[in-house]
Amino acid sequence: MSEPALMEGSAAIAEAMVVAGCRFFAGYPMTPFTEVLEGMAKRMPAVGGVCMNAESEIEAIGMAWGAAATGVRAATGSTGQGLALMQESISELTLARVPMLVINMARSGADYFQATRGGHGDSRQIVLAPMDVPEAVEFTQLGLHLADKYRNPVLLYGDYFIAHTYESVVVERRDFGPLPDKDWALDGTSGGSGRAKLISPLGEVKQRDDVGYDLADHHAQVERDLVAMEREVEPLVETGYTDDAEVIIVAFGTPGKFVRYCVRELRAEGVRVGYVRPITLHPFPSEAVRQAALGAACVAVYENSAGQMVDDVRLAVLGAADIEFIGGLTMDSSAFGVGPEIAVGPIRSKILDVCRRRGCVTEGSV
Amino acid sequence: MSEPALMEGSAAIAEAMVVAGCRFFAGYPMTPFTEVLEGMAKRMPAVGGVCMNAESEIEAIGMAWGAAATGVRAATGSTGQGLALMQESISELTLARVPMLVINMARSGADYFQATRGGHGDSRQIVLAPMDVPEAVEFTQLGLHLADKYRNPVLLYGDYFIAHTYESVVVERRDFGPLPDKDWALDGTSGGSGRAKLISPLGEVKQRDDVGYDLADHHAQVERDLVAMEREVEPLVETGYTDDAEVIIVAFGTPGKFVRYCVRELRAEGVRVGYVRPITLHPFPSEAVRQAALGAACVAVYENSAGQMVDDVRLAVLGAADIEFIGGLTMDSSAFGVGPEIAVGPIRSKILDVCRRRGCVTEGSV
Amino acid sequence: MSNQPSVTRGTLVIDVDACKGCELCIDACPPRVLEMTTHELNSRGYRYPVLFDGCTGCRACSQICPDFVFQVYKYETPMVREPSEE
Amino acid sequence: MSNQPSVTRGTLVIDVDACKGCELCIDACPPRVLEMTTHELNSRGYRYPVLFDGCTGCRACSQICPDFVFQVYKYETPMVREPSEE
Amino acid sequence: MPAPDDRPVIDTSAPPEVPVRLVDDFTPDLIDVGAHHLCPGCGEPIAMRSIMEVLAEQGLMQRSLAVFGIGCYTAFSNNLDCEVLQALHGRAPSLATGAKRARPELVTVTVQGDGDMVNEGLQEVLHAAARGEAITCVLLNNGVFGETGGHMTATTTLGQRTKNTLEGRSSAEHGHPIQAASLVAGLDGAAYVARGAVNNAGNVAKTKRMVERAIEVQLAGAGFSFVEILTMCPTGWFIETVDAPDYLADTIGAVHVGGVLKDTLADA
Amino acid sequence: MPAPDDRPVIDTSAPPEVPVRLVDDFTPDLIDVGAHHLCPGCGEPIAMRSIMEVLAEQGLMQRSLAVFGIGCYTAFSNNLDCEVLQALHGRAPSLATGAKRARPELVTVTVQGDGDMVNEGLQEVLHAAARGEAITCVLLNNGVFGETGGHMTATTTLGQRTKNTLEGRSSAEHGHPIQAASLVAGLDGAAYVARGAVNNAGNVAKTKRMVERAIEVQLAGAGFSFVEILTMCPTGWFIETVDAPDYLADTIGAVHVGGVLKDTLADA
Amino acid sequence: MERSLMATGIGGQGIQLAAQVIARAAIADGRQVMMFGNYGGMMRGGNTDATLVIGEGPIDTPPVIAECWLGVAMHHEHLAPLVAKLTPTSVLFVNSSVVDAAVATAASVVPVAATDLAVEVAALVSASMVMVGAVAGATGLLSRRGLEAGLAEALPSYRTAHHEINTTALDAGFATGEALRADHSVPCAWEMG
Amino acid sequence: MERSLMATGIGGQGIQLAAQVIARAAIADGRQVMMFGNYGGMMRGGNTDATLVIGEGPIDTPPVIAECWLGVAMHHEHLAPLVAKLTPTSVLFVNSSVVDAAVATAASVVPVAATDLAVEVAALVSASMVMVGAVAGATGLLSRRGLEAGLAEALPSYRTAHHEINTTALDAGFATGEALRADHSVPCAWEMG
Ligand SMILES: Cc1ncc(C[n+]2csc(CCOP(=O)(O)OP(=O)(O)O)c2C)c(N)n1
Ligand SMILES: Cc1ncc(C[n+]2csc(CCOP(=O)(O)OP(=O)(O)O)c2C)c(N)n1
Ligand code: SF4
Ligand code: SF4
Ligand code: SF4
Ligand code: SF4
Ligand code: SF4
Ligand code: SF4
Ligand SMILES: [Mg+2]
Ligand SMILES: [Mg+2]
Repeated sequence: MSEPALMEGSAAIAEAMVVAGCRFFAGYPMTPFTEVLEGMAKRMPAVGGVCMNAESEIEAIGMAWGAAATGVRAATGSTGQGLALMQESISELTLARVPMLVINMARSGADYFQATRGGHGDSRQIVLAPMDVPEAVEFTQLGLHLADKYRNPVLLYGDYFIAHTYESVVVERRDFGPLPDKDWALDGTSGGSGRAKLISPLGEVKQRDDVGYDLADHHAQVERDLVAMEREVEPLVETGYTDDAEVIIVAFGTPGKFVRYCVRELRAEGVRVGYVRPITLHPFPSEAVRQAALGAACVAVYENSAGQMVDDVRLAVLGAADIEFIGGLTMDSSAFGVGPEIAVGPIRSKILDVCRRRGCVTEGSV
Repeated sequence: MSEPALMEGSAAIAEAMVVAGCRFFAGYPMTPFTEVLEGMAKRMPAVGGVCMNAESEIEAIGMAWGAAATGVRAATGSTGQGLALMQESISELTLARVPMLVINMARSGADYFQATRGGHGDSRQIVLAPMDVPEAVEFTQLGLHLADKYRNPVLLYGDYFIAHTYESVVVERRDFGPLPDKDWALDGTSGGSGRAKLISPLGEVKQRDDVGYDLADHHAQVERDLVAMEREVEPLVETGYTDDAEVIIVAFGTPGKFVRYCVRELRAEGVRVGYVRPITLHPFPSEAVRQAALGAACVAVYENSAGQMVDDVRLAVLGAADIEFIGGLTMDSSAFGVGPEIAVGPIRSKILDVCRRRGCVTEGSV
Repeated sequence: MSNQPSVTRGTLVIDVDACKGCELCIDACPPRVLEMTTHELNSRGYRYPVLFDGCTGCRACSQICPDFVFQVYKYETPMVREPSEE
Repeated sequence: MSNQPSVTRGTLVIDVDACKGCELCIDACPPRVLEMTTHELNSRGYRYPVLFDGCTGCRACSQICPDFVFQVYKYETPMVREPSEE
Repeated sequence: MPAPDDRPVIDTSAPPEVPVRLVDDFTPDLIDVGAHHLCPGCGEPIAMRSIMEVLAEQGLMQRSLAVFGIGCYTAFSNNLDCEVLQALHGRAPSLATGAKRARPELVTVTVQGDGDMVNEGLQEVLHAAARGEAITCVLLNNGVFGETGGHMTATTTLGQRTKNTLEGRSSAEHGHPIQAASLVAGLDGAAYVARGAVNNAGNVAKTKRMVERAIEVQLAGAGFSFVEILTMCPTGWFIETVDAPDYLADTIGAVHVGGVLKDTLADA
Repeated sequence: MPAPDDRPVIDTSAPPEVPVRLVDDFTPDLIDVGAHHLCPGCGEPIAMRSIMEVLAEQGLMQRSLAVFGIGCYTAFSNNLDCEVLQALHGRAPSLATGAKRARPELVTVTVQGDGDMVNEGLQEVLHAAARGEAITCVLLNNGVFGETGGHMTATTTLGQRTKNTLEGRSSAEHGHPIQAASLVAGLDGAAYVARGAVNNAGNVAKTKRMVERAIEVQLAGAGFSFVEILTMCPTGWFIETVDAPDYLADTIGAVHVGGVLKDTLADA
Repeated sequence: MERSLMATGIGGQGIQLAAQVIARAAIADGRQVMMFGNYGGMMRGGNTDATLVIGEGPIDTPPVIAECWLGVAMHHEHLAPLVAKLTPTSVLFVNSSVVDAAVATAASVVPVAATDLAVEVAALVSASMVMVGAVAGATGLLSRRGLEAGLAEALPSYRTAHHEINTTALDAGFATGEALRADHSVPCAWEMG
Repeated sequence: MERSLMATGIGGQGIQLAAQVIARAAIADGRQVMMFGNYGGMMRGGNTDATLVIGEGPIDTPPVIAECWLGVAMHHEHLAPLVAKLTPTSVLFVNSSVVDAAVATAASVVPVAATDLAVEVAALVSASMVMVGAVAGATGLLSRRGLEAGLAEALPSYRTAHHEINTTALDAGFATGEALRADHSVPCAWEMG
């Protein structure tokens, strides 16, 4: 599909999975993830894939786990609470080295901690946070690629906006380079060979003497792999006007798009403000944030939450500039929809406020 | 019971719950939480309480939720994976404002992130980390007290050592001051009054017009309460030799006890090293860590994990001193037991190593 | 029906604005004395039921109405209306 | 039993050191030709079964042994031992 | 049928002036606020009314606890004048268990939908039933996730069209419906199990008697009691409100057949 | 019985020199390493042997997948020469579902204990059964959480003493046991359901035939197949290994009665 | 040039479908669109609204518009968020069958008896289609041909039974709108080519 | 004075029970104890070990001891962690029925045929009790009266059936130990009062 078409974000994400070769999906309805599931239920049969209306989130991720273990590109997802239920599995998928895309459709921005540090143990996953539908289409595909590359789950951090915004998008297969063979995938054929395959969070080496699983060994190996992954993955980030900015605004996801819009407006009006939009939430683009902060007087963080990513920003900046949190949780009465503060007006005035306090609004401008 | 008796940590925790008036417990076996459950199964009937052999972790926390909502002191618990399964409930208990003690018996120290930032949304809980059985007895009781005080779950972060160490302890009821009445507790009697009580994560105000729940309102209220709680709770911490230390070692829980032992030994040998042992992991004793760091050249963090609390240490120190991570995951082949590195010898030499590199080992000493 | 004297044992209060126009009450009423308006809409834009003679006070309507639109009364003395009255 | 000629249709290889001494094989053996040692222990400190004449090669022991101690063979020609041989 | 205009419309704006007796109020005593956002023709408020009526009529207003699941009916958890404990999706039976064990004098009733109970939390209700918890669990079964938009649940009948089984549920692809009440009835701890419906006034009355009986069983300490209630969901079924009662009878009602499945108190 | 000393002990250290035919090897083809850390007298390895024998004998060595739960039997998940997918506690049926749907040619067998399947993951297996997944689920039922130390599970029979029901399971306090196979048999998607045991050689043979049949049903695409196998757990039962087979028959076997509960392929 | 719209109502009133029709009609007319639908997922019948930006070129603004050129109020509940986005030059179409047309707002108000008209010509449920037709007819925002294409695309397959009703409603609305256009308080959406 | 001990074996060998008996016996003897049992929870029959510190006053060391005064090896599997904690002055008791008594270690080795003795006088399962008795008898670490009290307290209620077997085993071990005491390579636990 190379003609732009009007697609709802959820449908576009589903379509992106299709073109990226995802052929197994399982999910359980929960706003704003529901429509992704509907999209997959509609698309999978047509392309010879499977979409399971799983009976719960835990069963959904279990099904995707089973499918992924056979080498099929597989995905699941949910929103905050449903993802909480999947946490045990997400962490253990890292230990089992099973690739998977997990569509994390947050209701607000307040699931950052869960997405980046939610699991038990030391397991960690790459988290990609698009800001709009076209980016969601790209990062859905990238997520599937990275999952396969590192044999690890990848989270796509979307939100209510991305789920429900219709935009004209082109959904085309993206090529992110070659991938290693899935020689570990289960298909039954290695049975009886003396080297039958095993996929297990307890270890991947078949016992050859009688010691059983050695979890110490296995955890150490996985830890090495994670460190290698975190070193290898180039953190993705978008920056704007950071060179001479006195105030830097950091925001991710859809709020990052609002911030970018406001910062551009304010720049046009002569305010010395810039922005950094982390795209990989893990690994966090600390270097880019730190570079942007170095010349600035203040780094202000906007999040639709009580402040979660702000910790990662502080860890990146480490005192090199003042940090202010200018976000806050905003939601409508149903907790699904759009809060009154997530709009150009309120965000602009919060940014302007910091800028005024930091003296980077020239008299007469704005 | 005021005579010291030899008790296994798990049994002591159970006994501490008993004397603190906990009368409902539900759990599902998982090493090293299992013995706490066994202890409660043995003790509850004798004191007129209830211990449920719940069929799963999710059901366990649900049962405790129901009991706690009726005003009974209630507790549950598990270990890393089981707690991951309980995450949805833990976060939502904060929104429902239901007090509960959650016994978080970690298999290693690697569940720090999950314990302090594991849930969805902005919900957070107080986390108490004892270093040995006597402290476990005290903080179990404090945990039940704080849960009632703030109508919020509290996590007691224990580990394999605390579960399985037998020590001579005195388990006596501790008084932490008065508590507000549980006038919110459900007992049926408010039915038909026009003001029947409601306990719900969606809001606690009964609908008086036809707008339904206002979650925006409710979340804002809970957030205010959490901020107040975090401001009010005095972070607990133990420090030693920090005044003139050139190197500060930060460690929590049982590893904190090892570190204290080693630091004392090294002090006796003339090494200018000190320690900080955070006891409340949330709220984190940032001020104490920062104060200790100010005069030091280096703050070294020891954890039995790939490094999780180290983030909180960095956030506390914010560049005021160098941070080194000297821990690492160590476990035995079963992943339950004790890894080779968690012992006085290896920990001492790691500490000594930093001290040498930082030049605070005087020639001839050690 | 209209040629016999109609006995009315019950009556209703209808909270018209609470109605969402689902029409479940219409079929539920055994003597079929409820009918939906055809043109009038309530303040929420829904058609709603009106009552004709012959209610028995059986509570079928109030028991089935999902929107709690009905209050049902029974007359201490049944009302009888002759067909000529029409 | 010992007064009749004993026919032995099968035999075993017993991996003595794999045995954990549970004795499930003893009751399982239809002709009861397996018995536990009374004094000898294997390298893990467990008593273990020994075989006497009369095995039928029925596989009951190998099918029930939780520790995979047995290999069962059938003689191409059954072995007959006269009672006098004892 | 005579045209409405040839008969006088009765004034129903206020109670009549002549002596009358109120036989049914807008809402029963334990429903505080009748207004709600559920769809026109939804069967759930009807079931809710029955449950609350039973509690009030049996004089249990001041010792009852309703534990709610998450579904459209959740809208009622803050509309009631009965004490309410709101559970997470699927978890009501465990919360009810904890509450009941902690305060055995509480008459404890859960209200869950089919998505909540038979999908997300199937094992919760089965475990509670096997344990013989002295609670009453009510299943509002409409064969769909109403709230999230009408998707298939574990009770959806074969051939039923839902948002994500657009060609109708096929056993090959989506499996067979679970008959919740039958499953529960098979467990030893379950003392009373029945299935009713609210698609017409007669069924509403029958269902109410089932709820009554379930509460009696709970009060008698005889074990776990369970009432499944088939409810209309015209929105999730994508049909007109007036067609919903018959649709219920013809589709889900034909598979999830009504009646009392088990009553050990009566049998004993 | 004659004293052992008056009869010659046969040399069993090596195969005999005369012509023989190997009729049973130490382990079947699909068990790679026989040594394991399970307790003396444990019934689980016996069941494991049967399952692996069936797969090998039916010529499925190169198209089989075993999905393991978490319990003592997990020790086998890396001892086999059959492809293995290790699940988290309770989740094996979902993993098996995903694997089977993704590769329908795989003969997929789950192995779970009673704690794993009937406690933690009860709804997983029921949902899979209702869906009629073309997989075979095997339940190793010993009525306890063997691995964590012998605590009560949802299948523990009344009166049975476990680590946390020291006075024996009482229905009033701990509820009634769940008869897993019966529950599964009640679901429409379940095509074959049987319950066997490994407490004596006869039962081992019968049980093996049940596993055989279950695999046949799976291969025939007739639906979900299920074999419950009662296994000894002398450690968790706190009894001697030699007493365990009778204890099994007298306690859990008396409640969880053996036999074929359902076979739609035969019925059809 | 970009035109931003916002429509509000209560759940089940077809706001989302109306927005779909507008969006797809605009695309059929050769324009580009960003549309954002906001509907409570947990409570039935909660508030629902939709915002649209229609432009002659690519659209790069965030999904919540700061102010709107044209508003549509189908119901008086949840009107506040819409009113907040109106400027003195905005125009507000109200469903005068339900909403008091005398809404206090800076913008000029255009009453359309959408519900009445819907009941009259088609069915109650198609009130929002009447309104879409009226907006198009009055402002020229969407062509009549565009509307037809938009409706065809927007109706989910399981709702095609409703196609006829909706077409009738759209047409009736369009006619009403065109009649309104005579009144000069209704602005013209695009420079006429 | 503090005496640190470590005992290792494989699961099911009664290491934890042995440690319990020692700990409770020491308390009965009026001393204080910290004891730490390490047993794999997931795999049956995995390694298991226990460390104890017995002191005349309160004990403030962490639960994993750095080195041990006395070691007990019931099985040759998982011996390494124990060997690592032995110093040249440590003494190592080995179950010579199972473990090759010639274990290479800096410490002096005391062989006790615990399993053989257990089978002989009581039952296989009580080998560890034999060993506890032998350690007590040889070193004077625990009194005979203390051992009895310790066993009574340590046996879980569902295991009291085993009481007699264990007492017999303890006694046999104690006697063996006392005999060993003649041999001067066995150190004395406490200064004799
Ligand atoms: C853990 C979790 N998963 C998913 C949801 C989303 N959700 C809310 S209501 C609902 C469906 C409810 O269906 P049912 O119980 O049948 O009630 P109905 O809406 O049909 O009345 C779902 C899936 C949730 N709230 N929590
Ligand atoms: C989520 C989770 N909860 C608890 C455990 C701990 N656990 C491991 S095995 C087991 C019991 C297994 O019992 P069962 O399945 O009956 O197997 P058995 O040991 O009896 O063979 C438990 C509770 C776990 N691994 N994961
Ligand atoms: S049943 Fe109630 S809501 Fe439905 S039409 Fe009748 S009065 Fe209105
Ligand atoms: S009370 Fe009965 S007779 Fe009267 S209107 Fe209602 S349903 Fe009809
Ligand atoms: S059944 Fe096996 S393990 Fe048990 S005694 Fe016989 S040979 Fe040994
Ligand atoms: S093969 Fe049969 S007869 Fe021979 S020893 Fe084994 S059980 Fe006994
Ligand atoms: S979606 Fe269905 S269940 Fe939900 S309120 Fe509407 S009709 Fe009722
Ligand atoms: S505890 Fe029971 S199930 Fe586990 S290995 Fe031992 S005997 Fe087998
Ligand atoms: Mg439903
Ligand atoms: Mg078991």
